[in-house]
Amino acid sequence: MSLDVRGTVDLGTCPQFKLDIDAKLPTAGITAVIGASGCGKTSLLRLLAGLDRHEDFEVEFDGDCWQGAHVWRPPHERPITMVPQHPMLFPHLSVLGNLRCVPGGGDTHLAIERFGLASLSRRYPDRLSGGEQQRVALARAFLKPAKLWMLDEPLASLDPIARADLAPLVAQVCRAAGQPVIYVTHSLTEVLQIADHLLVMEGGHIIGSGRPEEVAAHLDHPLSPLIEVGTILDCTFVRYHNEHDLSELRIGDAAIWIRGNVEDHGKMVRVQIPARDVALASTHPADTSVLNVLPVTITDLTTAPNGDVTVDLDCADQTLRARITTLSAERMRLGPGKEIFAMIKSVALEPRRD
Amino acid sequence: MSLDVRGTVDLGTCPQFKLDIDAKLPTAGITAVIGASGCGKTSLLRLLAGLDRHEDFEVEFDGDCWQGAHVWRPPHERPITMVPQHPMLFPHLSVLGNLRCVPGGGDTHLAIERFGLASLSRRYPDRLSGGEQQRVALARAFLKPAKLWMLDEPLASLDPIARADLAPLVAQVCRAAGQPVIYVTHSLTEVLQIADHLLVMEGGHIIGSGRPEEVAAHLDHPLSPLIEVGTILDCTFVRYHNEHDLSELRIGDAAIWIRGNVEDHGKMVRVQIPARDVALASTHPADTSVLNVLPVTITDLTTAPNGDVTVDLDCADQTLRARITTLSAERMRLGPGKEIFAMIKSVALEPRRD
Amino acid sequence: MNPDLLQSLAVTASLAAITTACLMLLTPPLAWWLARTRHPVRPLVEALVALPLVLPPTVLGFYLLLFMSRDGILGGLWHTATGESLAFTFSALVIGSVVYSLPFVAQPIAASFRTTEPGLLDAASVLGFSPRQRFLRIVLPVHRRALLAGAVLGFAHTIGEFGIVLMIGGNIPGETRVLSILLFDQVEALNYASAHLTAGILLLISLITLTFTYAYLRRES
Amino acid sequence: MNPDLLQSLAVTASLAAITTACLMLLTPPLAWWLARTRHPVRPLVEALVALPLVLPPTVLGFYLLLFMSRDGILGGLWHTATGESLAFTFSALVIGSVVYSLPFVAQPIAASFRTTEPGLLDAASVLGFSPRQRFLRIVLPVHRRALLAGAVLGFAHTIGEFGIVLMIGGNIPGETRVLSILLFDQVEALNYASAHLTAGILLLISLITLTFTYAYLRRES
Amino acid sequence: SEDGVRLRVAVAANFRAAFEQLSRELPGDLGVVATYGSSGLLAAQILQGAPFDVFLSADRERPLQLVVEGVAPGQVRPYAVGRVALWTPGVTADPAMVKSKRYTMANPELAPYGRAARDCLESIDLWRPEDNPPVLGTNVSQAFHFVSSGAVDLGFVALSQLVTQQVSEKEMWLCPENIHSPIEQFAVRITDRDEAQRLIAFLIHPDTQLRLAGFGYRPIAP
Ligand SMILES: Nc1ncnc2c1ncn2[C@@H]1O[C@H](COP(=O)(O)OP(=O)(O)OP(=O)(O)O)[C@@H](O)[C@H]1O
Ligand SMILES: Nc1ncnc2c1ncn2[C@@H]1O[C@H](COP(=O)(O)OP(=O)(O)OP(=O)(O)O)[C@@H](O)[C@H]1O
Ligand SMILES: [Mg+2]
Ligand SMILES: [Mg+2]
Repeated sequence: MSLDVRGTVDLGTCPQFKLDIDAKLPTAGITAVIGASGCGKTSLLRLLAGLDRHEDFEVEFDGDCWQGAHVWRPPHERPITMVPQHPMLFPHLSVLGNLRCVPGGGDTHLAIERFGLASLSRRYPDRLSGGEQQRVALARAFLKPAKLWMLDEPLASLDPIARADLAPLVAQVCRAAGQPVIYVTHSLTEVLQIADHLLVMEGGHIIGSGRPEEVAAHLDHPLSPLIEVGTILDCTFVRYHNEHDLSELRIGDAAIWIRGNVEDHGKMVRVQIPARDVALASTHPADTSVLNVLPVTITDLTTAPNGDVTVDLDCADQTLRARITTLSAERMRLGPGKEIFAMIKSVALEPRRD
Repeated sequence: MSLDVRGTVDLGTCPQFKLDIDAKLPTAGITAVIGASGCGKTSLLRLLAGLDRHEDFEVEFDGDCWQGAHVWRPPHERPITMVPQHPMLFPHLSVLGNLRCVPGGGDTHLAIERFGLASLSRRYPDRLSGGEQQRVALARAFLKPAKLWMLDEPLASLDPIARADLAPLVAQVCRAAGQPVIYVTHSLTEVLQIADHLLVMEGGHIIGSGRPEEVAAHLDHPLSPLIEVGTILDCTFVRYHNEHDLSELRIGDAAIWIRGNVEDHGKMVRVQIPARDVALASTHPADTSVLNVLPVTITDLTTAPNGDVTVDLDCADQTLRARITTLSAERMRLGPGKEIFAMIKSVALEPRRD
Repeated sequence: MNPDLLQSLAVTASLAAITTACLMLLTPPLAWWLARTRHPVRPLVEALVALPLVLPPTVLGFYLLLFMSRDGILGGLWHTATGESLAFTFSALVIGSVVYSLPFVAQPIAASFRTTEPGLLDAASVLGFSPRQRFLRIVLPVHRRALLAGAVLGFAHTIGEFGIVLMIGGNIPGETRVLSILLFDQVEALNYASAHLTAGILLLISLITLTFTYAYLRRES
Repeated sequence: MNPDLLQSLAVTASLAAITTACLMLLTPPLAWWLARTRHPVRPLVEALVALPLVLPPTVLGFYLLLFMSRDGILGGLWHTATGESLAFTFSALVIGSVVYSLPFVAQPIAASFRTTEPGLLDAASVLGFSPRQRFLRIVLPVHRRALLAGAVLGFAHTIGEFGIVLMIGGNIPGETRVLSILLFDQVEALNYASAHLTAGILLLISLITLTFTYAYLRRES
Repeated sequence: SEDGVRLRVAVAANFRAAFEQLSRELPGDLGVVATYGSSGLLAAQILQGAPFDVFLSADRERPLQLVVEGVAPGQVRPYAVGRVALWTPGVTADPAMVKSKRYTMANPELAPYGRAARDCLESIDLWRPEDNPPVLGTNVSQAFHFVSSGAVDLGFVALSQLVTQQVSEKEMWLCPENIHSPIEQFAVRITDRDEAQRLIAFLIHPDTQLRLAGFGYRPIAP
């Protein structure tokens, strides 16, 4: 499968804005698209959906040309589905009506159950809260059989509580899609837990593309410091300790404890560790509340623009990253090759849900 | 000075919503108002401003009745100013025009300089980015002489980068107001750095009011876990170490290092410490990257709903709070009265800007 | 009530009903085109549609008369097709009324169509609605209130129309003599008592329909 | 061009200009009230304003004539005040035209006013604008395009008005004989050549104003 | 339908009252449906094919033009002579009032009653449109409204209108026929129907003509 997008288009707006893209987009798993407001994220999705007609742009999906020099396939004939920023429910139809109206849509009963809409099904959109509306929009988009999923900041219009409430459902929908998902968002925490791939856009260009942690580490962009991704470690699940509500994992010879039960994540658990939550110690610190102490070897030291030092560490052949002050780095006399210990509070750890 | 608000009003919406308040609002410093969407925050501000006419509500400011049984002072006669969620610039006026149109407004040149609008002054609102527009709205509101300032989520409509850009300016405006400020927001990090007082609303009621850390600690509300306020320590400023970009502070006999120069904060610096960033050690940990190690005495241990343990610590007669796992608590055999050490990474520390 | 009045009332009512029905078939697609197109010819079409608003009805009636007479294009075609002449028939009145009331129906509908949230149509597109399905299943039901308002206005306006009917309908009792013409006749015949009655009926119908429509429209919004 | 035509053109132009000026003073406050009030009487007022849309102009003209004649309320007052009679003067025409064109001006303006972002007015309030300042300094300039559209429509409509003028203006050359009346005279006299010329001028004026207005309005928005 | 056999007659508005009365006295097999209106408009409509059988005009030119245009097969025939009168409601009539008072008349360019009124004023040297222009009605019915509604004080109207409204003789001044062109009203057949012929014959029959005085017309010269 492949998704090729190629072309330049002047959106004719003022100040002038040009979308200029030549990329093969990932066609497996979940691709997060981030970038400052107005960088062209929505424009890119609209292009893929065929909502804006720019024929000098070429889009080819799975060997199928959706648009090109003399080809134009209108949006309703593309095998896509999309969840927009605002729910855009049809105001004249009830929740049930909104679900049923999808041409060739799947089983509405299933969707109602899955998205917890049973009690809302007779209500009209103007009687739903923002979060409920977005939930219906997700269910509706889910009903359409599609080969490419797109989400354009589906949680952006919600308040923090509603957002926290809905985020797991969105993540679950994305994973369950079983099709490539392109997920545009401003909220990094929202997407980094589930993204396999990160696209960073700026001024109509794609300026970064790859695994989230790599992109974040190597991109000089105002968003980079906000991408608190740190690193992701692949760990083996050992067992869940019910009495402390902690899961015990293992990386190399060291134990890693994380909060909650991650048994259902499978044998391998990916743990996301923000760089600022990693402290370093020259000797094994005894008798502290820090549960996770990993023996590591320094591979690299770099100074970040804000004066902090980023320390790249080798941990059982995986990379872990720490952010510390220059004073600490000096005092500890850190240098490449030195063998030290990384301390990570377990309350700071998040399993990646994928 | 006093600000008394008293009354019940049915907004006549469906589902029914009642604002029911009987409170003396703080009239000094900055009061943050938080609460879920639809809890009545905007309604409260509109009431104070006189934008919605509900005469059975009483509002008395500084001994002056703004509205009551037979009194009604229209909004343009109240000594208030307000920054709304959306900039609401007058579209037919340039930036300069928007500033100049304020009846009895202050010096526009000063405002232009202060809010960095010089290069925008001839532009029209539809040619400004969201952040620029909000900047003009702040400048405009600032021009009006007022005894009560109100901000209704002034940053909510901006994307994260623009928000990060503007937040310091908003904070600075609030501090410079020299008048009581009521600041409604969803974003806790935005306001907790500057608020002296926190009001929590739910379903039209004020359910919590007081110093932010106290409210957060004692309120059982979906927002409480989001209020990552931890604790605030009052420290004495010692000096700024230019070579490491660190400020050295002192609390009791211990040193505290925080990033950046906080010299201009005055002799006393308030440092905000999220509970999850505090780790504990039974013995003084040597040779780690953790710069801040404070000798403390345990005063209390409580188990949070999510299974973590919150440890209240006495630190030179101030309270510090740590969040650790039950496993750590058991291993370290923590109990009230035990003397231990608190470790805080300096990159995690934020000076409170007030 | 005298038989003249009853007869005119019947003619008026059926004219208004048929005209409104024709308008409601014609205008929604036209209004949708007007609301959406960026074709440079749109302002001209818009002006043409609005022309009956500003043209004296007698001018319009005069040209429609020329157009529908046996030597006129439409009248000729009609004659070839049906073997009958078009002018001065009820059908001619319907055509004239449709032209005359067009802006009253098309303008509010187009104005409402213009407010269509584009995101709603985009959402429908990506859900697989064809343009035709979007129009029939989203646009029309969403703007049902504007459609109703247009229909009521068109109906009321057809009831009140005079100049055109006078020109192209003649004044044939039971066929083309509508209420407004009857009123004109009564005034001409100095029959003021009857004239006041007829005018009163017209006024009442108009005022009641308008008041209820406006009250309904505002209550809903 | 013959002098009759020129004279009528002049009368028409000044009638349309003065009527439009009066309307532009009257309607914005009325439209603002209509757009904002929740008074239960509003639908009725709205219907009254809209009445000229649906009432036959001759009915309206007839009652206006009774109203403005020396025995009528307004005519009597006018006579007392000025010592002259009102009916069949240019002033009477202006009053009639204002009444008749009112909905054409008030409706688009009210529709535009209704779209006023309430937050804009609230922002003005808390900045210290009194209600009057808000109307004059925010509402009017923000809706200047709707005001223009209303003015153009009112102007064009006054140029085309016929039934009312016929009733209350008489047909006095140089004073109350406007183009539409001249045209009617020409049709009556079976003088089709002149009629076509007059109708052509009317058509051209209307079409050009409307086309340009619509083109301008859309270009700006 | 029944209307298919009934005769359709276009009647000048000023002749309405007379025709309504007379049509009731028609022979039983001669049913008519009348449409009243201004002669000019009726003529214009007939030119465009309006389905009338007979046209009773208020003048001579329009029926003639229908004949010239080939629309009317028949010849034009006078059926009544109108009388023009100055009506001064509430006061005793005096033609000198037109010097100072606002007055009305039908448009002399269009309507025979207007032409007659102007001729009359010219003959008695009171025609001063520059000093006191009359309010012109498109036809004589309009002129009558202007007066009857009180909008103007006086006006030249048709005697037939005054008779129908039973206006007292004091309030009217009848223009002498010798000082104005005659207001001869002409009829013309539009279709070849036999009944059309019979209607016109009925109208110009001396017995009918004798009754015209009662409606404010003078019989046609035999
Ligand atoms: N319909 C439009 N009208 C005017 N300008 C547009 C339109 N669509 C896009 N633009 C312009 O194109 C650029 C890209 O817009 P786009 O909506 O794709 O950005 P985005 O990355 O989705 O931003 P956001 O995060 O705010 O949604 C912007 O500069 C915008 O001004
Ligand atoms: N103009 C209005 N029309 C309808 N409902 C309203 C209106 N104003 C307020 N409400 C209702 O009153 C309640 C409180 O609204 P309010 O805007 O004060 O909440 P809020 O706390 O400011 O929420 P948010 O964080 O979303 O801005 C809501 O339930 C809302 O539905
Ligand atoms: Mg976007
Ligand atoms: Mg709010």
